[in-house]
Amino acid sequence: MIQTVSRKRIEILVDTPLVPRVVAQLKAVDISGWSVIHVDSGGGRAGAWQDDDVTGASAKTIVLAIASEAKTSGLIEAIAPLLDSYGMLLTIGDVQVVRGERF
Amino acid sequence: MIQTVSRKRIEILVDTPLVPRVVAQLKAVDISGWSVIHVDSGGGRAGAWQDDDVTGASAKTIVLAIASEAKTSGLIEAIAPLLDSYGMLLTIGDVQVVRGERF
Amino acid sequence: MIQTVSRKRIEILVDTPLVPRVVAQLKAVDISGWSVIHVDSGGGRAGAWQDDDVTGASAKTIVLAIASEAKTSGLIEAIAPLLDSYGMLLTIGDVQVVRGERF
Amino acid sequence: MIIDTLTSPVILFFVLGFVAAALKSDLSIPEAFAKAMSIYLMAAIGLKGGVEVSNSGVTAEVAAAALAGLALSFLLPVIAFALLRQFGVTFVTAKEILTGQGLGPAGYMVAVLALMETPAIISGLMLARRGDKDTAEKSSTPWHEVLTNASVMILVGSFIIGIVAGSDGFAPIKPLFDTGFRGVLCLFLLDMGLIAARRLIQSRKMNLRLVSLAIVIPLLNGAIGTIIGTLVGLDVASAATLGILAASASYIAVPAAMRLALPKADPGIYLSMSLGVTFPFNIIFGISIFAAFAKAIG
Amino acid sequence: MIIDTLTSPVILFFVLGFVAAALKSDLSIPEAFAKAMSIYLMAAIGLKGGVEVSNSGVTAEVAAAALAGLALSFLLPVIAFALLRQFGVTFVTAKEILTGQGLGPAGYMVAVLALMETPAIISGLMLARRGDKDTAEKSSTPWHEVLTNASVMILVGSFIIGIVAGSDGFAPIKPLFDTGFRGVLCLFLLDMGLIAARRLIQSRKMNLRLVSLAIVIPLLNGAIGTIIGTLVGLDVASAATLGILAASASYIAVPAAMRLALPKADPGIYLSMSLGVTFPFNIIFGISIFAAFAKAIG
Amino acid sequence: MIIDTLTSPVILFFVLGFVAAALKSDLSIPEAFAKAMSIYLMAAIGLKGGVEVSNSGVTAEVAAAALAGLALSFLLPVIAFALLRQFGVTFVTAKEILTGQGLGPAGYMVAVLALMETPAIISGLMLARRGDKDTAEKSSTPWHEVLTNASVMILVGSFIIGIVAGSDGFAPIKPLFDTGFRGVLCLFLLDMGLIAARRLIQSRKMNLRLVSLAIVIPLLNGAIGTIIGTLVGLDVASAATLGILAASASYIAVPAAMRLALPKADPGIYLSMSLGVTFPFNIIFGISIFAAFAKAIG
Ligand SMILES: Nc1ncnc2c1ncn2[C@@H]1O[C@H](COP(=O)(O)O)[C@@H](O)[C@H]1O
Ligand SMILES: Nc1ncnc2c1ncn2[C@@H]1O[C@H](COP(=O)(O)O)[C@@H](O)[C@H]1O
Ligand SMILES: Nc1ncnc2c1ncn2[C@@H]1O[C@H](COP(=O)(O)O)[C@@H](O)[C@H]1O
Ligand code: NA
Ligand code: NA
Ligand code: NA
Repeated sequence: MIQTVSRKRIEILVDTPLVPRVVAQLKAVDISGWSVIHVDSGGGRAGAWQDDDVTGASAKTIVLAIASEAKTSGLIEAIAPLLDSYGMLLTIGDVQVVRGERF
Repeated sequence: MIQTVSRKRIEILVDTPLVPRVVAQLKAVDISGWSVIHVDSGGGRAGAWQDDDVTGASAKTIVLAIASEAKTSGLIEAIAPLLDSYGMLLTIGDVQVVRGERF
Repeated sequence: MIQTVSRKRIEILVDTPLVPRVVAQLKAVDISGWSVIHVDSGGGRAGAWQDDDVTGASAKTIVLAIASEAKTSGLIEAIAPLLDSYGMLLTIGDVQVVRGERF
Repeated sequence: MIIDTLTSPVILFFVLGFVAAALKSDLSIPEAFAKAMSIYLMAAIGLKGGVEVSNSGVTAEVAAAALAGLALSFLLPVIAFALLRQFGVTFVTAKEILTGQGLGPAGYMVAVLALMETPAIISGLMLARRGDKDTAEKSSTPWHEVLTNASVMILVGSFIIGIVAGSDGFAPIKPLFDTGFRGVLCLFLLDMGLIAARRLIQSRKMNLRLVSLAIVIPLLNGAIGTIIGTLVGLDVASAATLGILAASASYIAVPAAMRLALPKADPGIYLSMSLGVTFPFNIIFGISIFAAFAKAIG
Repeated sequence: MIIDTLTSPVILFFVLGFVAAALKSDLSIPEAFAKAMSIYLMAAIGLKGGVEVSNSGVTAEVAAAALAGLALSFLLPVIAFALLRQFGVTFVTAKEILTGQGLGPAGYMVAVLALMETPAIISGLMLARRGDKDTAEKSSTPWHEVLTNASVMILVGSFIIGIVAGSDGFAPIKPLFDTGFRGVLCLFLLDMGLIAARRLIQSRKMNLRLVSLAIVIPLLNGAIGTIIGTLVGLDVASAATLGILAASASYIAVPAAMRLALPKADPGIYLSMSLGVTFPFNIIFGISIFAAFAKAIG
Repeated sequence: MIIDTLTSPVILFFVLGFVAAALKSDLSIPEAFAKAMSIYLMAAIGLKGGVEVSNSGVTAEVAAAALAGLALSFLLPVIAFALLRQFGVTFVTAKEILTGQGLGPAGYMVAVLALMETPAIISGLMLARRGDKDTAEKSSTPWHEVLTNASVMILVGSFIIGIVAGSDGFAPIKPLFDTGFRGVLCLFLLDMGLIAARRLIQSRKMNLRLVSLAIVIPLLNGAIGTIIGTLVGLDVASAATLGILAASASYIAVPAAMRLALPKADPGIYLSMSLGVTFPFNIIFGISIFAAFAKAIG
C-alpha cells in the first residue's frame, strides 16, 4: 500500500493585487509551493462584488498551499496581524498527501 | 500563539445560472459570506461537459462558504431537498480559521 | 435531520494537457464524477509560472473528485507512480456529503 | 443554392469546427472570446436594424412584419408544444447567406427578431410550467429574467441606439460593426461547429425520435413562418427570413433563462438538440429550404 | 451640446449598460474581453498621439501643454486632497465627443495624458500615506509599481512606438488602431455603464456627502485645468481637454496601484465613487461643461 | 535591414512587452484574448494562403516549395537532434517584415508552413521517444494528437476554406482577416514579448550552453532551409521564408502536443529556450539574416 502523510491545506482568499505579498509571506516561512485560483464573485460584510472591475483593484483570488503543520503554524503567526487590515480570509484544513517530503 | 477555531467549509457545485438561488439559501440561514469559483469542465452520470456553451446554461461554478457548524446544519436542512432536482453537489469539510467570530 | 456520509475529497493539480490521462485513471477505478478548475499561476521547486503561455503546455488545472474511501485507495495505488514523473500534486481530504450513494 | 451555402466561408468555418470536434481535436475557442463575439454580433445586428428603421421610418410593411413576428412568436410554441422556440444566431447567418445570394431581407427584420425573442421565451416558459405544477419555484415570475435577459437587452438596446443615432451617428462606428461583421461571424460559427459536434458526442440521451423532432418541428415552424410572412405582404427575402426565425432557436437567450426559471429541467438534452441538431440543420439546409419555399409561394 | 453628447452612440452604449445593470439584467462583458479592450484603447491612443507628435514635432505649444499637464497633475491632488486624481478613459471619450462637435483637441494632448498619469498616482499615494503613519508597509516605495503600472507602460510605450514609427509605419496597423477605435469604445463604455450601475447598487457606504464630493471636486479641478490650459495658450479644444483630464480619474491605473501600495485601504468606496459617480458625471455632463467653459474664457 | 526591422511597430510592440516584463510591470494580456488572437492569426494566414493558391493553382514552383518544406520538416529534427523544430508565429512576423521591405514571399508559402507543422511535430516526438524507452506511455501513439492539434486543424482547415472560397468568397471577410491583420499581430507580439521576458526571468535551469544552442541550431537550420529553398528554385523571398520556417519553433503547436505525448518531459526548460531565446532572436535578427543570406546565394 502507498503511504500517505498528513499535511495542512491552507487557503487564503485575498485581493489579487496583494498576491505577491502573500507569496512573500509563504516564502518567509519556507513554504515553497503555492497555486493561485481566480474567484469570480462573492459577497461578505462589505457587500457583493464581481470580477468585472476593469481596474483589477477589487478582483479576488485564492492562494492555495500545502504545507507541514510546523510551517503552517509559522504562517499563521506571520499572517494573522494582516488578515483584517488586508481583508483576507485564511482557512486551514487537513489533507493526506502521497510522498509528502517535499512540503 | 494565535488562536484558531473550527468552522465548516461548504462547497456547492451548481449550474451558474442558479448561483443567485444558492446565495439566497445561504443568506436565509444567516451565512453572510461566500465566494464563487468557475468550473471549466467536468463529468458525471449525465456525461462530460465543458464551459464552451455560449448560452451559459450548462456552465458550472463552485460556491464556497465558511460557516459555523450550526449555520451549516441549517443550510443542509434547507438545501438538501433541492440537491437532486437542481443537480447540485454539496460537500462539507472541517477547517480552522483565525478570528472566526465573523462566520 | 438530514443524514450525511463521509467521503474523500481528492484534489489533483496537473498540467492541463494531461487532464484526459487523469480522468482516464479516475474512470479506471470507477470514480465517475469529476470537476476541473483552472489555476491561474503558482510556484514550486521548478520556479514560478503564470497561465500566460499561449501554447497551453504549462497551464495547470485542479481535477476535483469526490469518492468513497475504497475507490480513493484504488486511485492512490494507480496514480502514485505517475505523480512525480507527471509533476502532479495529489491531496486527499475528508468531507461530508448528503446522499452519498452516488459516489 | 445549397451548394452556394456550402461554399460560403461562414458555413465552411462551421463545418471546420464540426469536423475538428468530431475528430476529437483539442481546438477550442476561449469562452470569454465566444461570449464577446456573441455580444458583438447582437450589438451589430441591433445597430444595423435600428439604422435601417431610422432610414425607412415605420411603414405599413414594417408594421406587418412586426405583427406577424409577434403573432408567430406567441403561437408557435403552442403549436409545436414539445420544443422551445429558437432564434438569434441563425438569423444572422441567414441574412449573410441570403444577401450573398442577392436576397437581402429588409433591414427592419432585425427589429422583428428582437420582437420575437421575448414572447418566445415567455411562451416557452409558460408551456414548460404546465408540466411542472408542484414546484416551490412555480410562483416566482420569470418575466423579469426574460425581459432583462442579456441577449434581449443588447439586441433591443442597440436597436434603439441605431434608431437614435441614424446613419450619421452610425458612420464612425460602422468599420467595427459593419465591415468586420462577417469575419467575426466566421469565427463565431467555428465555435458553434465545435460546440454542436461536442454536444452530439457527449450526449447520452439522444435518440432517433428526438433527432427527428429537432428537425421536423423547425421545418414545420419555418413553413408556417414563411407562409404568414408571404400573406402579410413581405418581400421574398423577408418572408424567408421570418420562416428562418420561426424555425430557429435563440441559442443564446432561451437556455439560460430556462435554467433559471425551471431549475429542475436538465438543460443537457435540450441544448444537445438545439445546438447539436437544429442549429446545424438550419444553417446548412434550413436557410436554403425556406428561401426556395418563399420564392415558390411568393 | 449635452444633447449632442447624449445622441452619440458611444454615450448611448454607456447608458445602455447603466440601464441594463440598474434593471438587474444578467448582461455582462467577460472580464478578459474588457481588459483586452482597455489594452487596445490605451495602445491606440498612445500610437495616435505618438504619430501626431512625430508629425508636428515638439513645438512651443506642445511643451506648454506638457508643462501645464505636469503641474496640474502634481498640484491638483494637493488642492483636492480628498480625492485621488483620475484620467484615462474619460479622455478618450472626451476626444471622440469633442471631435464629433468639430472641436478635436491637438494630437499631442495624448502625450499630456501619459505625462499626467504618473505624477497623479504618485501625488495621490503621498497624500494617502500621510494619514497612514503607523504601517509596516510605509517604507516600501510605490515608485516602481507606479512607473511600471500596466496602463502607464502601454500608454507611454505605444506613444514612443508611434513617434518612432511615424505616419508611414502606422499606416499598415491603422485599420485596427484607428478605424476600429470608436466601435471598440462603444463596447467598452457598455461595460463601464454596467460596472458603474453595479457599483452604485452594491455600495453600502455611499452617502450624499460622498456623492457630491465625487462631483464637486472634479468640477473644481476641471475648471482649474481649463483655466490653466487657456492661460498657457492652448486652443479651445485642447484647453477643454486639459480640463477634462484634470477632472477625471485614471479609472484604470490608479486603483490597482493604490491597492498594492496601501493594502489597508478598502478599494470599495473609492471605486464606487470613481466608477459609479465621477465617471458617469464626467462622460455625460463634464465634457460638455468644460467645452462650454473653455469656449467662454478662450 | 535590421534597422528597418527594429522600427516596425510589430517588432516594437514585441520589444515593449519584453521591456515591460523585464521591468516587472504588471502588464499582462488576458490568456483568453491571447488564445483568441492566435486562432485569428492562424485562420487569417490559412485563408490568405488558400486564396492565393486558388488564384495561382498548383504550379511546379508550389510543388517544389511544398516538397522542400516537407523534406526539411522531416530531416531537420534529425540533424539538430537536440532541439525540436519550431514554426508558426515567426512565419507571420517574417512575412510582414519581408513584405514591408518589398520582399513578399509567395502566397503558397503558407501552405508550406501548414505542411511542415505536422511532420516536424512527429519527428520531434520520435526523437524524444528514443531517450524514453522504459515508459508505459511509449506504446500510445501520438499521431492522433498531432494531426488534430488545434493549430494544425485551424491552419489546414482555413487553408482549405481559402481554396474553396477563392478571392470572391474571401472578399466579404477580408476586412477582418486581411485589413486588421497587422494590428492584431502587434498586440500578439506585445504578449509574446511579455512571455519571453517572464520565461527568461523565471527560468532557473537556463545556462549559457542552452542559450547558445537555442541560437546556433536555428541559425544552422535556417541556413539549410534557405539553401534548399534556393536550390529547388524558389524566389529570394520564398527561400528566405523557408529558411525562417526551418529556423523557427511552432511556439503554438509543438509544446502542447509534446506535453501530452511525453508527460515526463518538463516543458519548462523547452519553453524557456523556445519562447525566451529562439523566438526573440528569430524575430529581431533571424528574419534579416536569412533574407540577406537568400539574396546573397539567390
Ligand atoms: N505546496 C504546494 N501547495 C500548492 N501548490 C503547489 C505546492 N507545490 C507545488 N504546487 C503547484 O505545483 C506546481 C509545480 O510544482 P513543482 O513541481 O514543485 O514546481 C507549482 O507551480 C504550483 O502551482
Ligand atoms: N464566510 C465566507 N465564506 C466564503 N467566502 C467569504 C466569506 N466571507 C467573506 N468571503 C469572501 O471574502 C470577501 C470579503 O469579505 P468581507 O470582508 O466580509 O466583505 C467576500 O466578498 C467573499 O468573496
Ligand atoms: N464525484 C464527483 N466529484 C466531483 N465532481 C462531480 C462528481 N460527480 C459529479 N460532479 C460534477 O457535477 C456535474 C454533474 O454531475 P452529474 O449530475 O453526475 O452528471 C459533473 O459534470 C461534474 O462537474
Ligand atoms: Na465585465
Ligand atoms: Na469555446
Ligand atoms: Na497573457
